Amino acid sequence: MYNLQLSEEQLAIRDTVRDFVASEITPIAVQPARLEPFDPPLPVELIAAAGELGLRCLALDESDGGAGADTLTRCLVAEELAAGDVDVTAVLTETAVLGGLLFGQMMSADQRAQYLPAFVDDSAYHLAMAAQEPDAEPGLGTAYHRPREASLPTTTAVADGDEWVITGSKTRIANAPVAKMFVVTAASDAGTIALLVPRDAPGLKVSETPRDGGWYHGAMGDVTLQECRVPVANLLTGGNRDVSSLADQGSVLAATPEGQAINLGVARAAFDAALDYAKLRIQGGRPIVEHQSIGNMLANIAGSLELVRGAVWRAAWDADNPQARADGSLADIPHALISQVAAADMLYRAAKDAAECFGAMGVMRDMPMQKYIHDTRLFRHSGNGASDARLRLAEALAGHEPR
Amino acid sequence: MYNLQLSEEQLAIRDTVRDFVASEITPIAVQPARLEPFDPPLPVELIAAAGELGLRCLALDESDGGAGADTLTRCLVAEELAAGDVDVTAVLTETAVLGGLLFGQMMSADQRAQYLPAFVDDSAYHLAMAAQEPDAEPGLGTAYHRPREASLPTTTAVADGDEWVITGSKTRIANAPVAKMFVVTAASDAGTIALLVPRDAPGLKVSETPRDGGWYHGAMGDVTLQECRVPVANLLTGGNRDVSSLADQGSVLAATPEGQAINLGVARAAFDAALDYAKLRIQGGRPIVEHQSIGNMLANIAGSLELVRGAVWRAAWDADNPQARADGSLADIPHALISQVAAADMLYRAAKDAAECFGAMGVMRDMPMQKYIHDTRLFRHSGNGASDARLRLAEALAGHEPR
Amino acid sequence: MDFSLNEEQIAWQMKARKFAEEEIRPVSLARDAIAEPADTIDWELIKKGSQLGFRTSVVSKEQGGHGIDYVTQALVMTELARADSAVSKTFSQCWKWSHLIAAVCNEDQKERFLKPFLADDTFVLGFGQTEANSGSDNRLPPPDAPNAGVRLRAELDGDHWVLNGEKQFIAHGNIAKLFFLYVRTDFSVPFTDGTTVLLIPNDTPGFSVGKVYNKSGWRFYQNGEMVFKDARVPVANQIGETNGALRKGEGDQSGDMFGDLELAANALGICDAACEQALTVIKIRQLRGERLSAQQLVQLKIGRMNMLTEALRSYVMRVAWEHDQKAHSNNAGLAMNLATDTVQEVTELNMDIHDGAGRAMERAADKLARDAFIWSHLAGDTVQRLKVAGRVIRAA
Amino acid sequence: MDFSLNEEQIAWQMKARKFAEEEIRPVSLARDAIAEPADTIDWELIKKGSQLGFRTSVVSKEQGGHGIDYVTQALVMTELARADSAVSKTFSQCWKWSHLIAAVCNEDQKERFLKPFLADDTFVLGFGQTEANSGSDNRLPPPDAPNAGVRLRAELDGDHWVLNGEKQFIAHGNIAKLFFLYVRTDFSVPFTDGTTVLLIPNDTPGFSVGKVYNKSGWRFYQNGEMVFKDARVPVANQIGETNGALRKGEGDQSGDMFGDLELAANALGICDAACEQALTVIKIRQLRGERLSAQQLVQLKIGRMNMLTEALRSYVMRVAWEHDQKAHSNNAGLAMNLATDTVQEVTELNMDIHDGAGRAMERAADKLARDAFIWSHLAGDTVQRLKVAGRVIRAA
Repeated sequence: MYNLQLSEEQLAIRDTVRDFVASEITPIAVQPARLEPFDPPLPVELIAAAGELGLRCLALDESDGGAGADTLTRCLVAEELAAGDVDVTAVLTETAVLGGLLFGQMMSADQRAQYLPAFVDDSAYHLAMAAQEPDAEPGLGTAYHRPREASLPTTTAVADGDEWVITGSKTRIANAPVAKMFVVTAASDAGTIALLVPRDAPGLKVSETPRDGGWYHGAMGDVTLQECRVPVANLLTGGNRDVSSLADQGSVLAATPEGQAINLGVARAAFDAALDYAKLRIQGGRPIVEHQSIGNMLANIAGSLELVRGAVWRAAWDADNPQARADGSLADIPHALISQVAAADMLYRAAKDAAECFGAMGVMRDMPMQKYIHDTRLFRHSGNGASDARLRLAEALAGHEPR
Repeated sequence: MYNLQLSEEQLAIRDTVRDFVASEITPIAVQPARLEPFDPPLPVELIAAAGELGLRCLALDESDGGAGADTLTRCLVAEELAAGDVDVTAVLTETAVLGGLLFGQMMSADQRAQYLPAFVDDSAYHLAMAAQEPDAEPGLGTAYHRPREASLPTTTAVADGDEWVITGSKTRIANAPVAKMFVVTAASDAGTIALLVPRDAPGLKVSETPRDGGWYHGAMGDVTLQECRVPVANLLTGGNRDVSSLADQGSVLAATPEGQAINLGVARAAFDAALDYAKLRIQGGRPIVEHQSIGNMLANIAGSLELVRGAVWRAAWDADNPQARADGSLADIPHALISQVAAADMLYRAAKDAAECFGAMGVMRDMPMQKYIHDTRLFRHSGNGASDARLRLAEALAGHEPR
Repeated sequence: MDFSLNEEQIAWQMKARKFAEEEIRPVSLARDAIAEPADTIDWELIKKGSQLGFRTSVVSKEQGGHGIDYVTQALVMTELARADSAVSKTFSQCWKWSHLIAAVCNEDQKERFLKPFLADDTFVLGFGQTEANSGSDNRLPPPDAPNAGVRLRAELDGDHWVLNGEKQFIAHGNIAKLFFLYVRTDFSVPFTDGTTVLLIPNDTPGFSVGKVYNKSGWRFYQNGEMVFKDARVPVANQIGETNGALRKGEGDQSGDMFGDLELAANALGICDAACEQALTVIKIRQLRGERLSAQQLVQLKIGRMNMLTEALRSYVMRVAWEHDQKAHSNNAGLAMNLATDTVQEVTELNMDIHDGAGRAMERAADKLARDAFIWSHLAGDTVQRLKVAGRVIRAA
Repeated sequence: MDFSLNEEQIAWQMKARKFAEEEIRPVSLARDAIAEPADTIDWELIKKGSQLGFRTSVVSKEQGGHGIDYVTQALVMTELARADSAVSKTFSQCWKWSHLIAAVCNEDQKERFLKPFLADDTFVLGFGQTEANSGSDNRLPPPDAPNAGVRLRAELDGDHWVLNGEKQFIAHGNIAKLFFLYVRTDFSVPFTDGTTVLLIPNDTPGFSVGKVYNKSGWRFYQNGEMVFKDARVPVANQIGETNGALRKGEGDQSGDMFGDLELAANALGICDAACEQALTVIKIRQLRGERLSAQQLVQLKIGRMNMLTEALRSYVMRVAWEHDQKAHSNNAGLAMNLATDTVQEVTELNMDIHDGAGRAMERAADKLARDAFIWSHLAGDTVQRLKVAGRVIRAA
């Protein structure tokens, strides 16, 4: 039965996170040092504190020490957190989503037994998906609606006794600088495999990606594997999930509802700031919200946020409820791509319009508005961009089955 | 608990209507005579046939002989019907929504007893809300964020013994040419009142509005009341609903989710036609859906439809579930206005883009695409237009209470 | 840098404005409302305009026309379109092919066709390319689809070409007295190498008019289906080399570039009309005791309409000047693409300004938006944009 | 109608292009990346440009400058902005007030201020209007809010004005050697009737520079807070009548209209840079073995970028020509508004084209978009649009 009411638990989690953001994150996030694009310090203490709240293990089953949060709940959390600090959110959400995938679906019982306790106990334990490689070309491009050649990672894994020997390099991997465990994709005799590689595995090195104007969120690094050795037991078999479905981008969030929810949180923060300001700022003898032109702009932003939120939540719920496509409740089209496109386009516009309400203050680096623009712009151009997502959507609409 | 699954009943009604549209409506709707804007005949037989299916009494309680359909279900029906024929849909939906309001909420027990049997039994029994008056100025305009003077209808109702004597005129009233019962708003000593006025009340006259290029959907007419007399018992007290909340426009659908759902159905028909054509039409040696440029456009349209559908359904569910705002599941903002704005802007664009896929055929009057553009354009400019809705939304965001 | 017009240009502009105001505007909405598509044209109006020189404007003075330059052409098209875009196009469609006659016809052909064209006020010209399965392929020939494009077959039989096939969506297809027709003369090669242009008088045996198309906009402007059954056309009516129609040489001055300018200049006239309608209504109509012009949102729309319109005007005039300089660039095509966006947004904004519960949309505002949608497939669909973008990329 | 440039115009254009390519472009990205806002300016670059005449271009030849016309000004601003928009603005900010010196200063003032300005390669000019509570009200004076607008107080004390208050967001506030300052000299009337302009040298006692603003774009271009505490300015430094700063007379030729043209022409340079970057990357970068230029969506973006850019260029040149003709219309303001939409969309499309997983955004593409956002409040927010729309409506 169609129902937009959130559960009491969802509302409680949302309120908790919202309070945490207001009291702990926002005061730090709006400090000029964090608004600066070149080298803002990653607030590791905040990330740890949010972890203590359970946000790092959000997607683990309750029996595993997590919150058992479904995709929608993770989106609620990501939006709230990101309205505070996008870097904190990016690191935590990457770990939370990847943690849910690994411990919930992809690890063997032995692997779970070996790694779960440390993951749950250590508030600095983060995860990274090391799939993306230099010179990879995941974009669709002229391969749109054409057969696509299968491609193997250039990173290789060779069995040697009871170990895998991994050699290769991965680039722009989210969470690499803070991760204690990597999932590394590699080509083996059996095709593409994924291996669990602890941070301290011999031969694994991480170099942090220079922020250089701020073209990533959270933490990012390159990973090189030089005859890196892990036990054969570290092969990830996928459980009920195909290993080849692992993202070939540098983050598991790029095309997920949780990723769009982070973008949404940023744009919402921009809107909230603009609405507050428009009620306070007097020009023409009255608050600018009472000028038609400003009211009109705020209404457009509010509408965009609701449209995107609706799309993100629909995609989130879709991810957990495949039965709704089967019975025709939801159109059988990629809702995640629709939310990705809508978020990329509409939220950047929303942030820009919100900043415009602030006049010159909208471009000042010691004020948050310019950072909201920058952050939503970064989402817009993440991965292969919205144009690529549109083409993938078009293929799905046409019933194209990529070979 | 958040859930996008439709009920079995909703799915069954949707399937029934979809089948009815495919077999009964579409074959007639695509005939050149119905695609012509100047004087397309109103297909009264189809309206009656759809009424037999229960669509006219959709919103009545089951105990009253209706389907007990909630707002969301009415939106599902409206979208399906409108994908077939927008005029049929406009007439039926006006009656269905107004019927639900009147018999479900606003009539006294005596009034229900008097009028319900005929309404349920007579498949040609339609309803009309005669509120809008010539020279009325319901648009916000420069009254945005300003105190607004109370305005009374120019139509008057004077008590004379056991009758009300009504004098005045109403303009561009949806369903007027086919209505057997009117709700007429009028100024009385006690302020604005609403009266039930049967078609055959002495002094009531209806003149059909010339179609003149097609600037309305369904049926429309002016209503003049010259010392029109109805029994005092025909005063509509409103039950649990404030009489003054009755629309001051010519249709109860103008700002309702059901109205946007009709627009959505039209745009969906345009999209479906474009997608089908794009798979068939060969240029450049392959179906044009395989051209990036066309695929991109279709993806944009599909995204728009999903975003609008999400907004319309949210507004529909919001209308029936006020508790969700109270507990914070839904933002406490006017979702109906957001869906109105989104539908007005995005669906017109969707229809235009869909027609563009057809090249010159997109402008031919004996083909449906130009009519989809025309129909969505008409929705875009209905009532006071989307700009007005945006200003109303802005007032709500700012917490403005119009006096 | 000089944006001013010379006296002759101003004179033509004023003549066009007067004709538009006094003759076209009074009949425009009534013609638009005629349901039967073949009846919308007003031959008396065409005759009047022809007598003022608007039909034969671009034929050179030496050949008996008026020889107006491209800047003047743009001005006239805009002025006429301000009153009725379809009427403007009816005249300029003749210019499009007048350019072609001047550029590529031989003396015999000019003698046989230009003279009657000049003498007859109801002699309008047409051009046939589009076919059922040959639409955008003609505009953007796909290198990897040799069977694409024109398929109306012409076979040589002595000193005649024998034609079989159909053309669709042909402007003036039902009324022109002379057509330039693209026919396929070699099916063994891509159509860009196998197409020939023939001059076809409308009394050619074997030619008949099929359906007259019933368009939602541009209703005055006629459009028909052309049917050829063993139609015989003298080889003397062939223009240029056999199979050479689409092999464009250096410094090509054919009507093609004019077509881009034409659609941009015509759209500008619609934009002018929309701005005029909007500025009129905001000063007349009141809402709650104040003029519409007192509303910020209305003001913003007026600003935007004028901004877009004046930007388009600047670009159109630059393109016209480039044509007069024979300095063809990518600008004509880009201006044509821009015209699509501009004319559609400006006419939609005009409708926004006309919004208001309790009244129907103004028919005049509705007509502008319907006319403007024609640009989608003529000037601004993705094919027309890819075609122009390809030029930009190749030139870079 | 003539879009061609004369020899002198071309010479300045080429000189600017050379300076931009050889001197500005090599340092642009590094200057943009300096975190401390007061350190981003490169005085050696300013000196070099000054010696080439770019600082003093618009001072008349008789007065010791170069006296370039508006068309040339537009060309030079565009060329400089193509390499770095903020550097271009740093030079043209001097022109803006050179125009004012020429138009409204008396001979004594010209003697005292113009000569040192001409002699010193690091002498840049500033203008102070905006204050904390007087932002858009200055641009669109609200008739019903008499207390709005400039509030920096100036009181007469003998032959000096005594100033108290602050200015915010003042271009060149921290580096200019001379400012034109709007001060409130009568609080009993609306500020449009109570504001006076004073010339303030940066060594005026009681004046100090406050915060230097840290902008996300246009980082080279300096912007500071100005603080006045009993600052004493000779009455001899007053321009025009007391309280007469905003009472504009007939045929006003002050810097105001130049400001609109300036922002439009500068934006055009950014658009040129974006088109150049995009055209470069699509021919270099490959995806799955094919150049980006092989993709239809990339082609459509390239077409749109060039279409918007060339439309803006056409409009900018028309406005510049109008300025030279002293034929001021609404076009300058409309072109400025259009420049906002254009420069933002074009730079965003350039970023779209640069998208691709596995790499960071090009810093150069990012910079263009950051620079372009400055237009929002300077040229294209609703206040700037309402201001221009008001002109359009009043003129209709």
